[in-house]
Amino acid sequence: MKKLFIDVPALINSGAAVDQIKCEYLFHRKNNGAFSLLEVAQFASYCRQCTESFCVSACPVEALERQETGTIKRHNMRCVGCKSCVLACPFGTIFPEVINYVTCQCDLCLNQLEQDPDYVPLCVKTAPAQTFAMKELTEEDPQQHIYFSGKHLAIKSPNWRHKEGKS
Amino acid sequence: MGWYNKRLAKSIWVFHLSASPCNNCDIEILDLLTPKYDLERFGIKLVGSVRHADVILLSGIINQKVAPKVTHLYSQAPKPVFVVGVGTCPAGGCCFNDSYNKVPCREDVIPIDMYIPGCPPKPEAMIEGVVKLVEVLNG
Amino acid sequence: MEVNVVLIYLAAIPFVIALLNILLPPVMQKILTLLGLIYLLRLTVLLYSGVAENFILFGETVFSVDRLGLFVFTFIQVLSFIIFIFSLQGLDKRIEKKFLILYPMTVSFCNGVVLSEHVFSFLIFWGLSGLALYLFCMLGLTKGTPQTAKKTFILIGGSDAFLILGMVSIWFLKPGSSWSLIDLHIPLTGELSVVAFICLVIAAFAKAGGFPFHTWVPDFSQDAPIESAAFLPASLDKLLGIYLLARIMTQLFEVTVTVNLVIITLGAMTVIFAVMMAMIQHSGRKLLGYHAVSQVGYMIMGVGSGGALAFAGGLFHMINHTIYKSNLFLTLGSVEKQTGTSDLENLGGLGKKMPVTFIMAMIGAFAISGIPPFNGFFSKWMIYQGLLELAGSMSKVQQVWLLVCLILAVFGSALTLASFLKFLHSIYLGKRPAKYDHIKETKPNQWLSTGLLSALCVVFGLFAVSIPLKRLIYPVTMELGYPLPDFLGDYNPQLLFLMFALAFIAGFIIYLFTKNVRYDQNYLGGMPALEKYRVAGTEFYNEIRNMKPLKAIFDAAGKKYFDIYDLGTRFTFSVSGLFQRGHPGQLQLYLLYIMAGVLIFILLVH
Amino acid sequence: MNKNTIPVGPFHPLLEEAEYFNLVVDGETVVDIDIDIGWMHRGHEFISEQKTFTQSIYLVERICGICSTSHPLACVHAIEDVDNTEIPLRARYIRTLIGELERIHSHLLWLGLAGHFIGYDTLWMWSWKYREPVLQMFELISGNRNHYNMLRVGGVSRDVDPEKIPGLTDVLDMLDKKLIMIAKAANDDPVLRSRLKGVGVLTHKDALDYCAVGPTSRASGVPADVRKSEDIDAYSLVDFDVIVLENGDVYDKLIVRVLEMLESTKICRQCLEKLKKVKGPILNNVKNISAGEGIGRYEAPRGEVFHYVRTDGTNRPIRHKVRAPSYVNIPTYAASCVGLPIADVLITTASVDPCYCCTERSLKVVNKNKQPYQIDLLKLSREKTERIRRETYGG
Amino acid sequence: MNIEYVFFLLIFPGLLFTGILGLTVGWVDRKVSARFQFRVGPPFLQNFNDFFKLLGKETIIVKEGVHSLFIAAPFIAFAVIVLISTMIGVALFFNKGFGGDLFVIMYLLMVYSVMIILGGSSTGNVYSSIGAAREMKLLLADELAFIFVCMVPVVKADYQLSLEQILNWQSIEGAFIGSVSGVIAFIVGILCIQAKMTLPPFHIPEAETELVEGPFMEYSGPPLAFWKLNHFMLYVVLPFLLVLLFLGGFNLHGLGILWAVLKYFLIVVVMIIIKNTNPRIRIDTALNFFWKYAALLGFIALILAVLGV
Amino acid sequence: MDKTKEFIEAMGDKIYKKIEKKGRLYFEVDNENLHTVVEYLFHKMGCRLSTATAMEMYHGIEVLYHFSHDESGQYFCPRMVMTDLKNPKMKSITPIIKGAEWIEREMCEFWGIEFEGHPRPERLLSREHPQQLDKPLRFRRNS
Ligand code: SF4
Ligand code: SF4
Ligand code: SF4
Ligand code: SF4
Ligand code: SF4
Ligand code: SF4
Ligand code: SF4
Ligand code: SF4
Repeated sequence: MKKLFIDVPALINSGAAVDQIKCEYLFHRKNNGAFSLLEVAQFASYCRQCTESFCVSACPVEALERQETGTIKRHNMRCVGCKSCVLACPFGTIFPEVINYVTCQCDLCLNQLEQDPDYVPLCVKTAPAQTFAMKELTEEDPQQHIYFSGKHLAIKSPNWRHKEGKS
Repeated sequence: MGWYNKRLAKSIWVFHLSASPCNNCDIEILDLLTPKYDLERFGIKLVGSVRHADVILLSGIINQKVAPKVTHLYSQAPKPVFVVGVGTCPAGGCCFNDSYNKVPCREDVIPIDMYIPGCPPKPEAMIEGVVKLVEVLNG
Repeated sequence: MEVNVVLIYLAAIPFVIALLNILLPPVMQKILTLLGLIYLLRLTVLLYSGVAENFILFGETVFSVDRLGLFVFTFIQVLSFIIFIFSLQGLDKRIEKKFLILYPMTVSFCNGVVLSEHVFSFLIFWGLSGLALYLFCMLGLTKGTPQTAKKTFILIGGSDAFLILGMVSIWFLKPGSSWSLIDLHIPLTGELSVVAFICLVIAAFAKAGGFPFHTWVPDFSQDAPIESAAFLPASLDKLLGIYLLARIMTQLFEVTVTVNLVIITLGAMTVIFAVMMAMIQHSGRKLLGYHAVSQVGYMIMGVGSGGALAFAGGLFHMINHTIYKSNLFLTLGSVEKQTGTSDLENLGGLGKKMPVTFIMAMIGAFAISGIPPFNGFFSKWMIYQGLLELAGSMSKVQQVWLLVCLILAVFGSALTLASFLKFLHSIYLGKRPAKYDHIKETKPNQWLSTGLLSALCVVFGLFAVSIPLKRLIYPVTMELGYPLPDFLGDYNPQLLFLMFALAFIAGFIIYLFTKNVRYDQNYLGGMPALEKYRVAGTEFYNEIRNMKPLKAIFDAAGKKYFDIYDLGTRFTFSVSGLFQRGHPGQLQLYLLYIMAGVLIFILLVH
Repeated sequence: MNKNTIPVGPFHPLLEEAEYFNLVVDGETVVDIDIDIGWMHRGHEFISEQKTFTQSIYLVERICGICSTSHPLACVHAIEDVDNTEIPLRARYIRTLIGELERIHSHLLWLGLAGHFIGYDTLWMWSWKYREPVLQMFELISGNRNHYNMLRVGGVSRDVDPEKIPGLTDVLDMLDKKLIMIAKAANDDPVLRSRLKGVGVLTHKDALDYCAVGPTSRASGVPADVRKSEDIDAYSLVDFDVIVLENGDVYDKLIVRVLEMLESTKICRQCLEKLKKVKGPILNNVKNISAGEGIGRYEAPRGEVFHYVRTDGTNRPIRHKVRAPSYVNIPTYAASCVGLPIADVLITTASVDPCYCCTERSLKVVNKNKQPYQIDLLKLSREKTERIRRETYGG
Repeated sequence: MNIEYVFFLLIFPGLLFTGILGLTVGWVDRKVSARFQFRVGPPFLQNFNDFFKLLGKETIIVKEGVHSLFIAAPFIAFAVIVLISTMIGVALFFNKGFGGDLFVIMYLLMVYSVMIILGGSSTGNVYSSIGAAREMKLLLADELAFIFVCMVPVVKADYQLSLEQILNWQSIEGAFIGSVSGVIAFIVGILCIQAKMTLPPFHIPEAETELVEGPFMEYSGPPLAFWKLNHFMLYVVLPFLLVLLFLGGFNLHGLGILWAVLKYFLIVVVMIIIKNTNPRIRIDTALNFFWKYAALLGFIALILAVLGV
Repeated sequence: MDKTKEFIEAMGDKIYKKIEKKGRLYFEVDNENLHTVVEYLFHKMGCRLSTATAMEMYHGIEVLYHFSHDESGQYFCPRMVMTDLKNPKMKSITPIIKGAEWIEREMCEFWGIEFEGHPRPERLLSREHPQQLDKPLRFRRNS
């Protein structure tokens, strides 16, 4: 099964603005699924998951919460997009672009893929070269910094969880 | 015309023109006529026909469908006539700025002389607005 | 001897013209008739200088002219002249020739009626004038024409029979007297005299269109050519009918107060019923037709009341009515000629396109609804006063009775106003259908004739006392033995008009100084003034029509339950088919009937 | 028979809003009524789908200014319905209080306007005079006369200060007296009775057929009331009656409303009593709304408000459908107005207490290729600045 | 005609007097109504301000309409009312005739309505047309009762028609209100003038919320100013007429002035009270009311008057 | 809840994909069965049509009806899915429920759904709209 693959460092290095990436999510106009993908990436692997979790204590509306797994979760009904957490994180692991008041959604274009397994989503077409791709990946590849999140998403990014040997 | 302006300032007949508002400004305008605020004290009267109007109280964001009618109506009012935009809607579009059905520029549809912002403006604010208009008229 | 010729000329000239017209082409017909009518006018003026004596044939006075006759006669000439001006242009080509033959002939017959002193000539001319009515009606081009013509003929012919019956009875009452119709003064005692009275009154009512013998008038106005509607039921027949009534009330019989009251009541009923019917009409012609009936009510009230003021008012109202009603018919004719219809619901907004006609119609409408200072008001005012004057000398019950009649009559003029506003609104005001955007004003002759009539309306209204009353009507009433009337209230039209003008100017000057005009579309709450947004005006009075007790009456009237003709036919149809076979609607047959009747009577009498 | 068309609107003094009917009349009798709406259409449903839930509440409040609590209430009910969110008891009482106060103010407003429409300005002035204290109560509670913005997903945004409660109760007592007075006056006035009785009857069957709601249907004998049938807010905890009358004419609609106001004061008083005792949070701070669908209903003064929300796990709805009460009540004109004289038609239309703002709140028109209506505000303001600059400095 | 008449017409009791008094009484009306509604009401000169303001506004003439009639109608109505007020006023204040009797006044009063109707319908506006139709129906409704009312004094004054005769009769015999028939007729009369002025509950033709002010809908600027003036002048004319017919006129000596003012304001206040306590009725209700009940009352009054009660 | 059972018993063969929530019953129906179901709901059970909502999903246009059973507070929500995105067509329920007229007209206006048998298939909100809107006014797929 093909997975959506995101090369986060390459995306950061390319200097391209995230909102340039187009998305074909049906329900929201101006929706940019890349935001939500990046948010997933950021909290799943980019975040250092520091024990102090400065971001959580900095949030004025208690929108951030540490899950049992150690990852941070942002509750979108509470977050007001003030970006205090961005400032608070000592490691600068929160991308300011994606912590928005209005959250976006990515359904990974599953509906389209169901009908046509070779379908290429719009984000892949419009993102800077190689940063987004549909790839046939079977397992995580820590050497390449490729990690999976869920069944359909693969992320290439530094992953502190693995580095620090957390499960 | 100074003398005439004074007469006008003392006898303002308003026509209430609702161009896709949320209704609240409209009822607050009506509220102005009722015992608590009683605009008739200032000689202000609500009229039903635009032919009798001195001031048009415009509320709402003016949607595409109503826009030509608003323009038409303005052209039918006997001049001099002033247009007062009541509420945030005519002033800034309120929360409807994302709407596909609102006109791009309200001032193109009807020349608005004065805005009374607020959502809805308090009756006191409206009275103040009217008083300001009177001051302008008194010159 | 030369003098006598004048009288016979009056009836003979138009007749001769009619005969000549049969041969001539239309243009010549018109010229000839016009010249003839002018000559008649000139002869009329001659009559006023007192030159006419009686016209005697076989030793009997056939024609004579007294003030009453002269008065009526004058207006016959004036109106036939003015209406003829209207007919000079714009007649339907299909009927033009026949119309031009019939026209002078009718004038001749009517003249004959008014001039006759002798019973026979009176009867003959009366019958012939009724025949003229029928023939005019046959000229109509609508679907209903034959039916209407038949109806007219039967009602008028039937009333002729009553007339003959009445005359015969009179002869039995006063066998000694000659065949003259003047100064009989039969007291209303005994059954025969009452029968005679009733018969004659029926004849007069039927001719003038009084309730309940009025039903031919609206139908006639609907179907006959509009000029003839203006000519006959609106003016000449009114003149003749009321002329007869006046004769009956003053010269033929001596009536009591009760009879007066009955006549007044009939008058009031005529006013109210007809005007109510008029209000709900959808056709302009019918509306006018019903008004031609309703106004008769006032004349009946005036002439039949027996008081000097009311009598003078009744006569005055009679001529006023002929003036404004023919005016109204003619303006409607102009509209119809331009637009092709007289249906109120299809018309509208013509006031801007036909301003002259509109003004004339407005004057006519105001006059008929008794708006001061037009003539209608003055005569109505006189009648009201006359009635009040009478009331002063009556018993209490009679007073209440009379007052109710009076109030109904006053109210009738409000109703008249109502239906005329509907009339004006539907034709001249309101929204104009787009198809009439290119309508033009009518031809000059048409507005000239309506203009003349309107001018008469104004002049007779403003100078009522000095011109028509003093010059024309008072001599008549004096000759008939009434004293010079004495007004109860005061009404000074000239003063009021001047004052009105002053106030109007005062207001208007302010406007002129402050005006700052801009032209714009209709304001309809932001909608453009589309054609579908219009009120035709025909349903103006639906509420009244649908009111509880009135609805039943109107519905019944709609089913013709009050139509004496319809009732009659229904009755006869149900009784036997005999009569049905007897009137197949052929003119010759009816003529035969009449001739036979007349013959029989003549034989009987001699 | 000749039919004429009379336009009513778009700007007609009868309608405080821009609306347009074609009355096809025969004389003064209306034989057909053709309603053209859309003059107030602002595209709420569409805007809402671009706003977050919290903003949505603010937005739906502005669907209409008269029942500016009913829509948010229904909206939060719908959002809460997705996850069956618990609402603190105190918040439930506050919601009910606000909702019922709004009913009083709205019914008084209608009563006044109805008076105005039938040319009875005294009634108008009187009922609006007594509406004023209600607005003041709102001002006390929420800080604004209208558009209170009291609601949040999971509770309410402002608490009712216990110190204010006695004052509020006093106002309610006063209101009760005045309401009874107005009700009596309206009931006793023979002219008013004869003017309204038997006018504009909406039969029971028609009410069902047209799915009418609120006082409009309750006056026709349909006992539908969301407050009773659904367990919302604190309505199951307070005692009140649903007013149902049988005749369906304008007079009954008036009476239904008047009696409902009395019920409302009763509810309000109970709520205030409870608010003295019930302590606790007023807001259940919701974290996330999961994907799903929910419906929210509330018995607005004009009838059932219906919101349907479909979510996808973000903080905005993917479909937000609003069905306002007037939307189903207005079509009943076709049943109740035909055959009446114009004067009656107008009061009958008003008797539904129509709110066109509400009726036309909705729907999305999106054309991603053209997007004819999207205006770039920024561009506009820049252009304007540029224009002004040029006008001021030349060049 | 002499210069005295011009004075009567233009200054007292005609144009100027009626106009000023009318506008003032119009203010009283608005003020008292406001008081009824717990409001403060407009300042004293409000109606004057309204009038002069309207004079300065644009006059909009409907393109498709009959222009001359549209413009002339308010001024004709104005002139007619001035005329009536002069006639009534001269009779009341100078006990003289001014060229018209009761019938003339009755018919002239109709002219006012006619002008409203013609002016309104000359525009071709639907609302105006319906308003005009209603105006006419209302006129019909109240006219019947009004004629009865007018006939009562005539009967009581032994069939005198002229105004000064009716007044004289009353000064000898006492005001007609003193009799049963007079009281009944007076009450019906007040209802009639309420309808003639189209005040609530009979403001059916102008029904603002239904017909957008009906026949006056298209008027603006000076013509509208004159319509308003006309309306307020009726506030003088019609009560004066009732005073003349039933209350025995004015006696302008000493305390009589107070009494006269009282009489006048009695009628005005009754009108305002009726105005403020009733909703607008339907036109068919009005017709029914006037034709069936008011006219019946009038008829009873008439019978009583004939009987001398 | 017995109402739900009763309904499922009566109409069980015509509906599928039932989802039961507290007080709600969502289910799908076919175009052929729509009238039967709606008639049963409206006439037999005396439900009131609250509204109908159209939505565009990936697999088609979906129309979701909400029927309220006022006595029990129970909601019945039939769902109609049209897979033909180009030419969505379905039966109109206006002949059964007069109150559905506007709702259907609105859906027709914005989603271009053709309601077969609708008595008055006319625009509702955008009649006389100055920018003669082209029909349907609904989402277009990307690209
Ligand atoms: S996968 Fe599809 S939905 Fe997700 S970001 Fe890409 S285009 Fe958008
Ligand atoms: S901006 Fe509004 S929502 Fe945000 S913190 Fe301030 S008050 Fe609260
Ligand atoms: S952006 Fe959101 S999550 Fe971050 S601190 Fe602000 S509210 Fe909290
Ligand atoms: S985002 Fe930053 S502060 Fe928050 S847990 Fe991760 S590393 Fe720590
Ligand atoms: S939310 Fe407030 S601060 Fe932000 S853009 Fe709007 S008005 Fe400005
Ligand atoms: S002043 Fe207050 S209410 Fe007004 S716009 Fe600003 S923040 Fe909003
Ligand atoms: S300004 Fe606010 S209250 Fe006024 S109409 Fe607009 S949204 Fe409504
Ligand atoms: S029903 Fe009316 S008052 Fe209520 S929200 Fe809708 S439009 Fe506003």
